[in-house]
Amino acid sequence: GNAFAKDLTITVWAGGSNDSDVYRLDAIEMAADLLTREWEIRGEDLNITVEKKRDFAGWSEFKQAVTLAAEAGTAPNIVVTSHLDIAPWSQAGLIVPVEDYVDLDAWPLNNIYDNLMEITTYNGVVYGLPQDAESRPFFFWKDTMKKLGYSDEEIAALPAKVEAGEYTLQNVLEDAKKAVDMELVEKGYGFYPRVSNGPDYAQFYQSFGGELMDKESGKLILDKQAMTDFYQFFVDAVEAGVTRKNHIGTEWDQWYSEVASGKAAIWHGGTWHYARYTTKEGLDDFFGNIEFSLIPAGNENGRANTITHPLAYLLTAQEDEEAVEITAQLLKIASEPRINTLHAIKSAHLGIAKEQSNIELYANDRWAAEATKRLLPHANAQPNNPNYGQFSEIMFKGLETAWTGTKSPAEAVAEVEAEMQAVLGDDLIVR
Amino acid sequence: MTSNFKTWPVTLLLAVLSLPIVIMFAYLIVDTVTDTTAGSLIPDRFTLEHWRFLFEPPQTGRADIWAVTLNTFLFAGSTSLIVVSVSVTSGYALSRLNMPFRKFFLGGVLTLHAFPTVTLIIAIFLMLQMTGLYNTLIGVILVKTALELPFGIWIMKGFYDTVPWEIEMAGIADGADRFTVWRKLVLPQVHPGLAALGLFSFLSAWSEFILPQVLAPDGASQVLSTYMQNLIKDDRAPDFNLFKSVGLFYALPVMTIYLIFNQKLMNIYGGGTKG
Amino acid sequence: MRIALENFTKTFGDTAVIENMNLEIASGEMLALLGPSGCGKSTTLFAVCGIHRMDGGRLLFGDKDVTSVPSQNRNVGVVFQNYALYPHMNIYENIAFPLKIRKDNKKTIDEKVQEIAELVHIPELLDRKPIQLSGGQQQRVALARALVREPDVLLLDEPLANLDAKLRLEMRSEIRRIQQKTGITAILVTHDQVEAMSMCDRIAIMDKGQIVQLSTPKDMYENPASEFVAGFMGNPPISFLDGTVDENDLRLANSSQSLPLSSNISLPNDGETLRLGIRPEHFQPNYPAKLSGKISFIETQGREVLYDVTLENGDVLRSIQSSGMPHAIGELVTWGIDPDKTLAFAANGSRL
Amino acid sequence: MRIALENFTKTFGDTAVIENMNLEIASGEMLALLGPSGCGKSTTLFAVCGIHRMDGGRLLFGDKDVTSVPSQNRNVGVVFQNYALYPHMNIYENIAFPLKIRKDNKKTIDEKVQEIAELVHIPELLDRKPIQLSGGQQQRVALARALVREPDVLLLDEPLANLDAKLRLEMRSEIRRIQQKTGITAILVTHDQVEAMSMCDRIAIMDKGQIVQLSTPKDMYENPASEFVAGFMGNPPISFLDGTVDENDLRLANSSQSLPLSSNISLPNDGETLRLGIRPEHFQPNYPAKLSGKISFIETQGREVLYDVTLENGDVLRSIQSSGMPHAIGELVTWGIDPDKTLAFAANGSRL
Amino acid sequence: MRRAHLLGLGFMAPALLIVCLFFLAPVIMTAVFSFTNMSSGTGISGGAYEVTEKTVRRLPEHGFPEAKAEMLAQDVYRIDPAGLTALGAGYGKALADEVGKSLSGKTFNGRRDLERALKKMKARPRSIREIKVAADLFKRSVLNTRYETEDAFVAAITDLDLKLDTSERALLSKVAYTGWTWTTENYELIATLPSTLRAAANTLTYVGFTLAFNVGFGLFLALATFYLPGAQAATFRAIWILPRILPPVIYIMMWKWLTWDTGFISSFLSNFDVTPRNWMLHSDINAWVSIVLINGFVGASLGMILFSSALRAIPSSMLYASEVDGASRLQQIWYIILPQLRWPILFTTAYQTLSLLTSFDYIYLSTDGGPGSSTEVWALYTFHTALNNYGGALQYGLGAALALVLVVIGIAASLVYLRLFNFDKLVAKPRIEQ
Ligand SMILES: Nc1ncnc2c1ncn2[C@@H]1O[C@H](COP(=O)(O)OP(=O)(O)OP(=O)(O)O)[C@@H](O)[C@H]1O
Ligand SMILES: Nc1ncnc2c1ncn2[C@@H]1O[C@H](COP(=O)(O)OP(=O)(O)OP(=O)(O)O)[C@@H](O)[C@H]1O
Ligand SMILES: [Mg+2]
Ligand SMILES: [Mg+2]
Repeated sequence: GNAFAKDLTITVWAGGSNDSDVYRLDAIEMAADLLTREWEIRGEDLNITVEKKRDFAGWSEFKQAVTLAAEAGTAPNIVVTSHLDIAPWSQAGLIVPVEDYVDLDAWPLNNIYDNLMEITTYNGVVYGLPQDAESRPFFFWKDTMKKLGYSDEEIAALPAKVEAGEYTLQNVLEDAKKAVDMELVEKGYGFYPRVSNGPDYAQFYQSFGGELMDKESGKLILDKQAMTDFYQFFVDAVEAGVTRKNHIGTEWDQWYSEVASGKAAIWHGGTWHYARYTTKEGLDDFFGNIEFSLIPAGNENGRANTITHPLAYLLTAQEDEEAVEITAQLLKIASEPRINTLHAIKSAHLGIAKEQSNIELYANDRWAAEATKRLLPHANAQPNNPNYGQFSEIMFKGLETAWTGTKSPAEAVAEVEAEMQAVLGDDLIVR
Repeated sequence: MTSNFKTWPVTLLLAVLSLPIVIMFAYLIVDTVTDTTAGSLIPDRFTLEHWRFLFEPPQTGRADIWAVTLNTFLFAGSTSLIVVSVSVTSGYALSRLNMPFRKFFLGGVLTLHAFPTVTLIIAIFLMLQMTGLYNTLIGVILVKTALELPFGIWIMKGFYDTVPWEIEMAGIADGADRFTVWRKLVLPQVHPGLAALGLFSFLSAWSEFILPQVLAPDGASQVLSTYMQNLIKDDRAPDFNLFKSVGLFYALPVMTIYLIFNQKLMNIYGGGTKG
Repeated sequence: MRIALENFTKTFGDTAVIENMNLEIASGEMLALLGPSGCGKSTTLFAVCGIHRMDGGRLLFGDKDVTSVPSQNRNVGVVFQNYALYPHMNIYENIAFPLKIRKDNKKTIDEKVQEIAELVHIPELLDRKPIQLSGGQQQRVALARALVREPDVLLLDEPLANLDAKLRLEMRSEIRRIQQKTGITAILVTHDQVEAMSMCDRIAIMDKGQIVQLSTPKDMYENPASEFVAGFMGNPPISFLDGTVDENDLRLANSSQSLPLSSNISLPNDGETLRLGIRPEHFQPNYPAKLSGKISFIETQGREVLYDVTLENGDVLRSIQSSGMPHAIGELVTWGIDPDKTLAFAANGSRL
Repeated sequence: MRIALENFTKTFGDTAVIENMNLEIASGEMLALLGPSGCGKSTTLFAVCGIHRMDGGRLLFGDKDVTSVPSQNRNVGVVFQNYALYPHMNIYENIAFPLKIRKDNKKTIDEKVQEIAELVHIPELLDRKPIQLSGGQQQRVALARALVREPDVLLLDEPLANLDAKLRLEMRSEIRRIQQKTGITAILVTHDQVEAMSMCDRIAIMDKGQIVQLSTPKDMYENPASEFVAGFMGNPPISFLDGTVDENDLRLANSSQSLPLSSNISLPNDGETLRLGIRPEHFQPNYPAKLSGKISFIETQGREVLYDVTLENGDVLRSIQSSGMPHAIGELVTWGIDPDKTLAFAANGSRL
Repeated sequence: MRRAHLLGLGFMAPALLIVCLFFLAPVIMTAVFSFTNMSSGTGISGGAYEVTEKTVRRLPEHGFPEAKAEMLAQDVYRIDPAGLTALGAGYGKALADEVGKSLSGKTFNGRRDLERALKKMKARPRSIREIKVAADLFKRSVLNTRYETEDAFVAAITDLDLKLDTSERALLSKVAYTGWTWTTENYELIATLPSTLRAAANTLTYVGFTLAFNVGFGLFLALATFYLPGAQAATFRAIWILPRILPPVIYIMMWKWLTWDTGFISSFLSNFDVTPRNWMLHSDINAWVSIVLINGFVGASLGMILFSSALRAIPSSMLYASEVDGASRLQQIWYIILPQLRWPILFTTAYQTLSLLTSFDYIYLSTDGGPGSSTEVWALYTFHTALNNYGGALQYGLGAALALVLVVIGIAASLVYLRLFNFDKLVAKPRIEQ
């Protein structure tokens, strides 16, 4: 018998999510609960059913599903996805700016890190709310490093040396080769990179001085020199026997268990891998066994860096304006530090808001604290550009052709240039 | 066969060549009820825990296997039903009836038969969207039906071709019209074709993967193929024993159907048609 | 019911299979359409029952023009070469089908089926499926089905071709018996002359879409209109001798022998070629006009023996005689011919 | 080459199709295996050529035991019912195939193929494909292929079954001619008694996997060992009369008529049942032992007419007479039988 | 039209309907799409008009006066009388008065400043959303506003008083349009991209090798089982039918289990001191062998069935004949059986060529085109381009063009095979002429 009653079904789709990522979805449910109570107090009856879906085969399938569903007018209300999707999806009118519905100046949104907010901004408009943060560091197996002759102190100082550009990828190669030669690790396990395409590889491009986007014009940049050097590094690694030629396509499952058991000397991965190492792979003493740092600089042109690739809550365009508005409220509530911390800690991601460090759960988590401190300040993100997906795809394919020896790095870059020119057209600057 | 040739060399050669499949298949079954330590091939423990998915979703956020199975049955069953019922009339028309454009239709069926189907999927998606069938099981059923139809019509035509004309002539001389002749006299002759085609389309739809994945990604219309692929692709919790159990669960109907109906299935090419 | 085909023409695509054929069959008559394979027998039959459209001419049943009446309404019964029984129905249902189609009531159907089953001697088979029947039984069922609705016309397309020798013999009399009993007008298509002769009132011999002779079996055998017909009728077949006319004699080709010619044929001029047809039963030891030759082949056929006698010019004459006479291969014999029983043909094959 | 089957046994699964059969064929002889469908004729043939293994017994070619020699090495030529020509090879290649397989050189092959093609009268067809040939021509090719490598034994499995009446007649003499010319030992499988009688030196009649009589055609016709054989041989078939022995007469069942019995059979006791077989040619108007009946069916067969005469007890006797005699259906006739030519059988079917 | 015609067409109708909906229409649409630059960025259903920072940056490159572009880039909110009237109408006079009093004539750059100002008003709307909507009433720029139609957009920029001439206005509309446009670029891309070339080459490799395996091995299976006694033959047929009838997802999973580093082969070979490796993805050779075997087994299943039924159609007497003629088994196969299987072999070859050309399920599930793009065949490339890639950059237009190439090849090939299979014989005239 209320004057105002509303029944809403809010669907949330999250891509690339695992069991540990359930709070991406559950946060919305919790927010719905809160919001319902708020309305109740106001004397209004709001009934929200949250439909959660995360069983997509992979990112490709997830994005395909979202895109097609949006075209069909059945898009979910909320998608949790890479910030990179903001550019194409906003252009296509698939998502609406979150800033049109929430007060960015108010709690809790005003507490979110500015650089993260920037990442979810495109064309000067805030399209989404950061859902989590992460970065993709380098890992060193301490035991192996010690056997290579590093003392505990030297190992502890390594992150700083990396940051200062004193320990470069060339050193990585040398150490990895030594580890292989000394049979501390098997051939091919000196340097053990990510097994599939991902933002990680853009880091190496940056390590060799590559820039992804021209700030001025917003165009993507193909720095041929940096790209060649970047490819060359992996080719060298293969030739030195520290990385396997057929490394790409290795099963993730196998990869995790290998790196978590010290089979590899040096590798790189995501901050969230921490969760997997310490739970499923049973690596109890993470800090005792592993050191982590930024991605070292490749040469004097580049810098040590890391890329953060936050997921964002995006609001899709819907017929029902009011539903969008309520959905936006849910996003806002879900971004509260306490709720977000649940996700951050459970999935070993980094927090999005400053206040999270004041939350016990977060503050007591050594990984979250240290990683946030050591990595986030240096993290940049990939550019929000509608064509970045293609750029990244072509870049990785080029890497694969060079890596697997199908082509030389120079030839691979030539092919990359041709493809990028053709596909990106005047959205590309070649250097 | 005649007594003039020895058969054991053939048996031996075939046995060796069949080894990979037999091994894969044997382990598919064994691994669902045992644990095997990594690197070893000998199962060391009998357990039913890999079948837990029957009672609880293996991970949160995953659909209930029974709902998915029901979907799959609906999908395969309806597809098979529609394919058969549409093919059964079209095949007859193409095989037996005088009508305008007959040659053109038949050529069309053959051409479609050889068509790059899934590559049209974007456009198919749009068709579904226009008809409001995107993300519904019905939509996928219709599309799958369309893709199976050329094959179905072609097969049915083959079966009709083998029915003696004299039966139809006799029916006509006995005073029946063409429709009655078809329904009362010809249709009963092509039962083997119907059964084979029905089973084949059922199996084909049961296995279909790309269409449901692209055209009905929503959980509500998930089928076993996408369910299973999602499970496998979930790269951070791989569990081969679980995959195999789900896989076996998924494959059981197929194998049952084969075991029961293999004679009927073999009929599919018995229609006197080259394909 | 009288059947008449007037100027019947049938073409398939560009090729005219039958052109301007005329044929009339009296009511109650059984006519054989006899001819070599591909001559158009089935085509004619299909036109009569309406499965093929006629491209020209008219078809009359009685006095009614049925040219454009659909099969369903022509009331013809057809028996096909392979019986065309409906394999999924039992025999009862097979026979009842035409009645069921025209919606007779169950009781009538039942009575009629029983009646016809008795007529064709299969009342005990009604529950079986066609596949459980022997060829001869299937044949009877097909006949029963064709007859059950009392058709005006019965058409039989090589109904005996698939039966074995013994059964064929039996069914011949059976079909004839039933046709005579029901008094139905029937057309029997066959390429077996014995069948045609033994079963039918008249025979129409067809060749290349034309009827070349239409006559009673006896007349056809004794008075073939052409060499084609003479060669077609008779078992063992007739033998031919070529030669030239020399007054009233025939001087055999490449031979010194000659034969007297019958007086009742209009002889062509002297020196013209002529072909003489001699049936095996008319070449016998005790016939007058003698010819000598060597026995080149002997075939024992039970009660009779067939001899091939090769004349000096290489021509072969056949003789059939009751068994018991002792002759051996290679024996030289001088047997005779009755000139009045020979058939003479002109070079173009027509009877003289 | 002599062929001998000793205690030949063949089983398929559990069912013994042939048990302990013995058969000897003299060198150069042509033997017919005659019998109803399914009696085991083909099975015997397949055992002789080695396609089926024998489950018991021995097979001798000459004096050599070939029981376990594979087909390929037995040197037999086989002509199959449907010819089994290789459709993708032309006639030349078909005939040359056995030679090519044994790697004869091209010139020899060429000569032999030409020679055999002439023997079977098909030298002009060598370039064609089997499908372009008529049935009779295909038949000849099959024969040529079987003969080309000069086999020790020629086996023919119903070689004429698929031909039409006229062609069958022709091919009969053709095959016999070639067999006689080459002097090869041959077995002909058939279920057509005319074929068996007209082509072979001796006939073996089989029934249910057993040879029931082995004899010359003439003897087989005149002296059948059993009712089965008598009924099997003869066209039109023999008719039977049942009755009981009454001194030297046969009292017909359900009838007042009786017939004198031949003096040269060993009569059973009075009152025992007996079956008399009377061939149509032995029931003639002028024969002594008269029987009356009504003509129930007439079949004109060209030079002869076949009458069915129904006696008062319902039994039917067949009579075949030269055509020309005027009888009509329904006519009451009293025709006669020659008691010495009748065949008497005991109740169990064996000849008395 | 005769009755049988109606019956025939009636019988065909359901099939025609489905075929038109899901074959014909999609083909036509694909053809149309292939001439557009449709992508996930442009959307399929059509675009809007929106001036964004990016548009503004682009404009000068197209020859748009820089100064005017600059003006477009201003996100101006001006408290003017028009805005106040609208505010009054929407949110009550009180608020309008209050805003008019304190902010009249003021200009804000960006909405957020204005929002902050509005939030200070006593009569402000309760919800933040309404404040934003209210603020938008004062928006005096087109930046970041989507206009669904060109007319609305033109009206809006006309209101801005930028003094654009017609060509500038047209240019602005063109650059601001977010939807897809017509282009033939896709075909140029196909002709020039190295990756399409590689996809084409991969397709050739794939079809060639798999086909050879399918037909050869299928033939072998059919022949081998043909010569075996019934029970054995049935067993082997049952085994070899598995690849065909098992759902691809399971079938591929079994292969992965067999070939992965931790899989059966590696585990088995480790007993012989062979280092474990991923036998499916170790090198492109490995990948190709896997792909050919995976697809080959499936194809061989089909081949086995087809050839087996064709073998059964060879009269056994012909085989007997060849045996008594002296042929050994190989001779029998070579001289008698194979020649008679010519049509089935030709058919299977033709049919499977087309299927292989257009199928990618098994590759997608197993190597997904890797390692590198070494096993990425045309169909998979199409799928990846149009629907399935990590970055979510779905290029419908290019994908459609790629698909159309396959469609054309498919139609051409099937026309060839209609000829090969003596199409006219297949359409023998109905023998009942009613
Ligand atoms: N549907 C058809 N299309 C084209 N030609 C046909 C058709 N049906 C029959 N013919 C041709 O017409 C001719 C006569 O055929 P028909 O079937 O009447 O012969 P038939 O005398 O019955 O021969 P058979 O004794 O072999 O049955 C043949 O040359 C045949 O090839
Ligand atoms: N492969 C087989 N398996 C089982 N039974 C068989 C097989 N071949 C033949 N038979 C049976 O053996 C018996 C004899 O068969 P066979 O083929 O020798 O007969 P036939 O005298 O040649 O008959 P027809 O005249 O019909 O050719 C038949 O009852 C048949 O059913
Ligand atoms: Mg015919
Ligand atoms: Mg046989």
